[in-house]
Amino acid sequence: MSDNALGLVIAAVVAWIVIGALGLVRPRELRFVSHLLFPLGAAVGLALAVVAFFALGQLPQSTVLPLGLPDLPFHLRLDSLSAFFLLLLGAVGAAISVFAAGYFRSGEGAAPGLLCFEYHLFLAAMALVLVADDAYLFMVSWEAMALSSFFLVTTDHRIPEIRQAGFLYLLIAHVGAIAILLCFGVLQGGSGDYTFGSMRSMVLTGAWPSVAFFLALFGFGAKAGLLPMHVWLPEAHPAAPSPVSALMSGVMLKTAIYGFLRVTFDLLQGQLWWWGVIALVLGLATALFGVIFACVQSDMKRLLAYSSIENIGIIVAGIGLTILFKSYGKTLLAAITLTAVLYHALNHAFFKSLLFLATGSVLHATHERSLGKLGGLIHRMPWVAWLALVGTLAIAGLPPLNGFVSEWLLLQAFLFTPSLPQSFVNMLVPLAAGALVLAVALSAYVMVKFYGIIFLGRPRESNLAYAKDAGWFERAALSFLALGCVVLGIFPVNVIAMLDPVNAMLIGSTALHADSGNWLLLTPINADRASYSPLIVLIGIVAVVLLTAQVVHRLYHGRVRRAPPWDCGFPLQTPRMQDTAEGFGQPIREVFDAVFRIERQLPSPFDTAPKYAVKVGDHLWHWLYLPLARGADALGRLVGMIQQGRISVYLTYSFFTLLALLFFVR
Amino acid sequence: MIEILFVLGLPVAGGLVLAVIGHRDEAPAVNVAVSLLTLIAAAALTVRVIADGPLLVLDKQFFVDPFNVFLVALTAFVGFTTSIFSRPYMRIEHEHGRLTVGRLRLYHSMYQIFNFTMLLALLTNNMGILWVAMEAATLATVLLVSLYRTAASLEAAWKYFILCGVGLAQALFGTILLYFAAERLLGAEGGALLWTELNNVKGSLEPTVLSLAFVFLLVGYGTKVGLVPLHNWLPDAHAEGPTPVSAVLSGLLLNVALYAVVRCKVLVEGSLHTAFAKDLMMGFGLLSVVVAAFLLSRQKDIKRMFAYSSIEHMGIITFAFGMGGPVASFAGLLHMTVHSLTKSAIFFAVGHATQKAGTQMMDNIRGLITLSPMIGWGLMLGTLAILGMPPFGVFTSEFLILTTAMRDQPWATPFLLLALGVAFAAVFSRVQPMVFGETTAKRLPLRPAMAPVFVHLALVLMLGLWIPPFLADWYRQAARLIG
Amino acid sequence: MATLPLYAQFINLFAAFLLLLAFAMLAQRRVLSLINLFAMQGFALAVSTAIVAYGTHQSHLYWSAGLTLVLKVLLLPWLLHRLIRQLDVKWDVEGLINIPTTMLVGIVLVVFSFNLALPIAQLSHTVTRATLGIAMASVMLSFLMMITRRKAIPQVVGFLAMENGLFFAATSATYGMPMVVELGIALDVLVGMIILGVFFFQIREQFDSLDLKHLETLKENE
Amino acid sequence: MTPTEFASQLLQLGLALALAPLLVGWINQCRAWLQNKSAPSLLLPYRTIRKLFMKDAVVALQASPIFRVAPYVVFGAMCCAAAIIPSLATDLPFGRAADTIALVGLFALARVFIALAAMDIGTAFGSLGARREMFVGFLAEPALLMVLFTASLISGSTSLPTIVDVFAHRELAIYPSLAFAGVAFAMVSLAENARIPVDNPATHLELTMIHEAMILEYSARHLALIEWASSLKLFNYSCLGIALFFPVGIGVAGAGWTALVAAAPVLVAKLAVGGFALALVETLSAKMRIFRAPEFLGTAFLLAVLAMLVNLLLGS
Repeated sequence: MSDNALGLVIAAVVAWIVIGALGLVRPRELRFVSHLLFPLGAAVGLALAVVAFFALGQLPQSTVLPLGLPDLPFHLRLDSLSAFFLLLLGAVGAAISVFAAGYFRSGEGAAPGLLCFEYHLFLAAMALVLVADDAYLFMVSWEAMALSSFFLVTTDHRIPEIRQAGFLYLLIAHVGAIAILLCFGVLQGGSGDYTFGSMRSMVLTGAWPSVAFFLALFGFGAKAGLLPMHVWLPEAHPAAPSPVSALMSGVMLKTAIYGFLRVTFDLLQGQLWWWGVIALVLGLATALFGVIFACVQSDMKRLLAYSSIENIGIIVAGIGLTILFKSYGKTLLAAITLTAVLYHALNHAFFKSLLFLATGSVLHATHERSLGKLGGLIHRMPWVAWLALVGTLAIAGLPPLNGFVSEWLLLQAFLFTPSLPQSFVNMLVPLAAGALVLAVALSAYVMVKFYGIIFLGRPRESNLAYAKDAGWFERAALSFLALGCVVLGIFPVNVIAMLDPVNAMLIGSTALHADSGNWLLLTPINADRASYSPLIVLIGIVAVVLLTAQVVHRLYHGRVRRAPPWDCGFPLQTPRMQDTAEGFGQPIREVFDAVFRIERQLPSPFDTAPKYAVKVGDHLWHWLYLPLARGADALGRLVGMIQQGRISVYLTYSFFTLLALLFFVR
Repeated sequence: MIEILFVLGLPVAGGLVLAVIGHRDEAPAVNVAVSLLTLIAAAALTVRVIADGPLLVLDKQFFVDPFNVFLVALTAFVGFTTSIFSRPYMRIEHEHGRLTVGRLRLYHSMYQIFNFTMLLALLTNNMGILWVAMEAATLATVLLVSLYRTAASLEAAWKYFILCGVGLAQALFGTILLYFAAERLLGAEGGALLWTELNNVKGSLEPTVLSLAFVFLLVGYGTKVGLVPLHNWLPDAHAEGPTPVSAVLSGLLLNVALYAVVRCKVLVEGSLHTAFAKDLMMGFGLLSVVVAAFLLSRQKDIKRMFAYSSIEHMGIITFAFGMGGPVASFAGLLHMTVHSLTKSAIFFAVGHATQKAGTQMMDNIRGLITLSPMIGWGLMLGTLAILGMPPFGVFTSEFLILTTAMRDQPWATPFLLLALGVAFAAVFSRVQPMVFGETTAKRLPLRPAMAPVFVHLALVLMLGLWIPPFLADWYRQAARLIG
Repeated sequence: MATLPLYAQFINLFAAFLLLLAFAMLAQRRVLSLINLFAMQGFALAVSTAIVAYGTHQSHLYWSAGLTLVLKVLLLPWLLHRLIRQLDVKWDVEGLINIPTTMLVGIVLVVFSFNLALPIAQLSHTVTRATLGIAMASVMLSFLMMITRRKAIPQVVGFLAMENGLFFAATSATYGMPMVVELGIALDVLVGMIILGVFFFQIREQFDSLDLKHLETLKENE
Repeated sequence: MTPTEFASQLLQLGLALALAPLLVGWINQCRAWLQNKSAPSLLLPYRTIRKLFMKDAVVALQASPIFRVAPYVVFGAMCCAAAIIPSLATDLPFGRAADTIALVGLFALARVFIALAAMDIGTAFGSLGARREMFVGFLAEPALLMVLFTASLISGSTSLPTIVDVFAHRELAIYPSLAFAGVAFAMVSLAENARIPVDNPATHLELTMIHEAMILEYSARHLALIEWASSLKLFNYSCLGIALFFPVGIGVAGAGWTALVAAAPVLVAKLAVGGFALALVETLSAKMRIFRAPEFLGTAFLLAVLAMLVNLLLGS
């Protein structure tokens, strides 16, 4: 099987495209599309994951397809890095497809068959991005990915905001893609050979490597939602149907990480330490920015979108640290950091997809995205609520789930930094560690808000009483992802062993200490330095919980009386007295007041129907994007002056052009 | 040889016949038939060239090499598809009362004449005839642009006529200078205007004269290409004429003009051995790209917007040819092909869209996809293709151009990045609400001909994923020729 | 220079005429006189072409001269006169820039053109090479004239005058282009003129005037 | 894992469970003394817990299982934390399974669960308390971690037993970085254990509550477990502080039974002093407004970061 893994990957891509095309055959036939095609797509995804799993650590395989440019047919290559991300894509994609099978309904925006086409094209494009081995195929699949996801985002195109979001998304994606393209232009080194193989052997001189790196940082950063190119993300994710949000957040953002890793560690020959510093600072700024904004959101999908920004920031910070270590030749540390990065990417794929899908179920059950109108759904939708709880705890970085493991590894890496020769960097890194921890702690805040307001408490609206739990397809998908969160959290040693081929390939070292054969205990350097065993922690907690419960019930009793809540004896209690989303975020808004652009609408004493509203905006939008747009507009107006309608003036242009050129040529 | 005669003779004959019967009901069908026959002849010519290699016939007056053969085929093809499109389109215009039968006759006749002039310009080996054909093409299209006889169309036609006339006058001066330089080597009778002859002796042509000639030729034919700051006629002419005319103007005529520029560039390069011509073309190209991008952001009229987009793309191609080298020239040729296919497809879709909405103002065109998914998707996909989204072929050439520029002319890339970004924002933000959203369109009296749109887009898609070997071969040979 | 054959001296004389007429057209305010001047310029062109033909024994240049005579001296001025009569537009031609300034710019252009043409003219083996500068200068002056006129007809006259300059360049520098090209050019000019004639009527019908200020609505700078 | 280690582990866990309420009792007594009040019994916390266990649990109608599970999870997390903090000796097999970072994670787990439980009933005070608790936590947690990082940097390990081993073994020297870290730790401890000046454990005014507001709806055994867990948390923090800053007397790895036995009275003495100090602080300071808390904790966080920087600057 592993002999022809690449062939199987290609087969999976083709299968996805075919499944998508089948959707176009009978676009309005909902049952055919959702109960046959989407599960089929899920099966393909699962198969892809299995293939990728076995391809990890195998020798790279490559092949050439008779498509593409005449001198540049499509080159494909499957190495450990690709395999890892394919595994991520396949596994998470399969779950999302299963969810989608139960999710899409007719009458909501585009025809189901069309959606199915776009969806599977999106999957296929992502898979192709991961196995592309030349710049052309990479770019083609990269943009096909952007395009298909754009159409998915604008499924409900009748709403102007959604169109706006889609536009912003595609625009930033496109500008980023041009930057990536230019990056490849640098990497080919004037050889005219756009295969990655040639780029690998190309030694760039002077400032070219840095130019390539920053183009890549910009281009892939735009896709990943790195500051300051993040603005599309909180718009596009909420606009899209939930499975699409899940796929975008969980998987597509990771392809950007993949691309960045590919360029930085594979195609570029060496790394400079200050690249790492910049990536680190940028990543942490993004992480803090994302999580602080997530705190004050009142739309559940926007909240998750900002949380994605945060996680991407953490990942990029990790990559920065990896670059730093690698440039100083600390390969072991670099390997640990890279492991943390990859691990976090995998974790994020699982828990973020899980949560986005959960919001999808909530959305379908309640038709409500605003946190202020939800509440108490754990009683109506126990499946979704309990599975979402797993994701919530995981994303909050709590042991023994998966989010904690990667953050643990990353923090370990930060702690080992003082061995670097550059004292400036040594000073920087503790600050960076502080910022990282702050981001992680804030994410717990965010997730308590998210979960508490949606699922706990009392329903804030009366129609929530009619909410129904998700269907079986959706439950299966959510369970799978939740299980993934748990497994990834509990068996880190095995996961890291799986990641090691990637480390070996990109860094030249493995993260696991050679003689730590203990599957139970995660020991990156040696046992004296640090160790962690989530399974034991889990067993410990569970044992204490069970034991306590047993003891308490045996020694005393287990009697329970149900009564109305006490609430300090307040006689009248309504669900509206609970904290709203805005209220829950208010302390953070106060503390980080300077970060937000807050517009308050205060009631006046004479209002008959007093209203209070607060809008939290993004300074960057006002300081960067609006001026950019205004600048472009002003330039457009300026340039428009030349087209001013009078024929004499036009003749004058022509005349002076001629004269100037004649003068020049003389 | 016989193929060439057919390629040129059929449109002339068609033009004459249609001048007589062009107002009748069967005229559109005749128009299509003549275009089809032309296409068949062009295909035969193409096959001949594939089989036998370059042709030089009729006393060396006609010359077919890899550089122009694909343009001939392309011109005949787009001419044919446009005639298909114009059948329902012009009928609807007639029924909407915008055109009288007499104008229809003029339209059909001039359409064929216009095709003839373009094919002549492409096929002739004589730089003088090339000029004559270009001028004739201008005259034919002036009539087509002013077909509606509205104030705006008259203004556009007038500007078109004067500006291009003056421009072409400069080109004639350049041609005279070229002749002046060549006559000393080749003699007055020795075909001193024949491109093949000139090409043979280009190394010994006098550089001073040639650089002067190139300035005139570039300004002259560059006006026709729509290079900034000589472009001012272009948006007016494209926007105010009937849509089939806009399609062929954008899709074909610009190509032909650019073809003339490149032919001249080859000679000048060979004589000068400096980067003069390259620098000039790169400068004009870049200026066109940037200026057009910003002008795009100020558009309200849909056809005008796509006219500016044509300027932008011509700028890109000019820049590519200016950069030179096998990759960039290859990309330039490919871009010519895909641009004309895509842009004409867009104009087809736009034509029906404007008929549906009853206006060319973009603010009033909404939700095409709801009422007629074909037009909506055609416009959407065409726009995405023209904006350089893979897997369409426009991306392929932009990919090659940008990556080459990054290494060879890095100074230019920020401008290109800026321009492409601005252009994307400008065009897409306008097209998206036209295609999506709630609709304002109404039904049309006739079924629109959408097949050409999708055939074109399919071809563009194919070129993005797979270029037929013979075509790639031509491009390569032509690129070698262009340098 | 003194050894120039007589016919060459005549050519130079007519070349000077041509330039003088170009200046005169630049300065002319009245449209009818403008057309007359144009006809005179055509005549000068035809005569000088004939002289070149005579001097160099290039028989096809006779044809060219004849063509010029018919087209530029007889047909086009007649057409223009007819148009003016029919359109009833005998107004003064008002320039965008006042005449002295225009003349000054024109002189600068002439100097520039001479400068430009000088090194090239040295290369030529024709006896009439010095006239290349004049031809270029008259092209430039016509260009200037087109820029400065705000009515349609004078602009077209400028356009035609430019063609004159080009023809003169072809004749003087190279003893004329190949016949087929010349014929083609002549045809284009004729057809163009006819189309323009039609246009004048349409424009007047549409705007009640041939003033170009009506043709300034398509623009981007509102 | 040798039997000795296992026994040591169990002993320390048992000690923590047993002594934790006593520590609370001691602090309350000290505070009463300091404030010239008549002191409650030292054993009152034990009696309270026992009394609560006896009662019938009253659970709100709309409570979900999360509400009922949370006390157990919190209690479990605190027990696990207690199992990895060396109080008597560093022979802690469980310490290998969770290091300092995991310790902070365990505290966070407890915090999140109690906050979720508080939101579960859907009362105004519950969600208010949850919000405030998370608010305090988001700054306290990083500050604590930074303190621990300083110790880790000095000792080159994040494993608590190793850190304490290193600290206990080294020469007596002045570590400026630890001074910063110590102050930061003290501040964090006050905040984390719902003490004045951040919170008032004895308050009856709901609007000023943080921790108490979250557990208003709890009764009987659930409340008992939460109270016990809180006292365990206090005990854990105290032991952590002792282990990091006053490790003298803790039995190092492999020291055997005698060291373990010898360490017990030392620990009790240190806890007594610590408890008294805490009571003193609480007596001397006034409770802050809730929005002053970020400043307080921010200061702690910055001090902790400063400690790391000082450590790097001056070397360890």
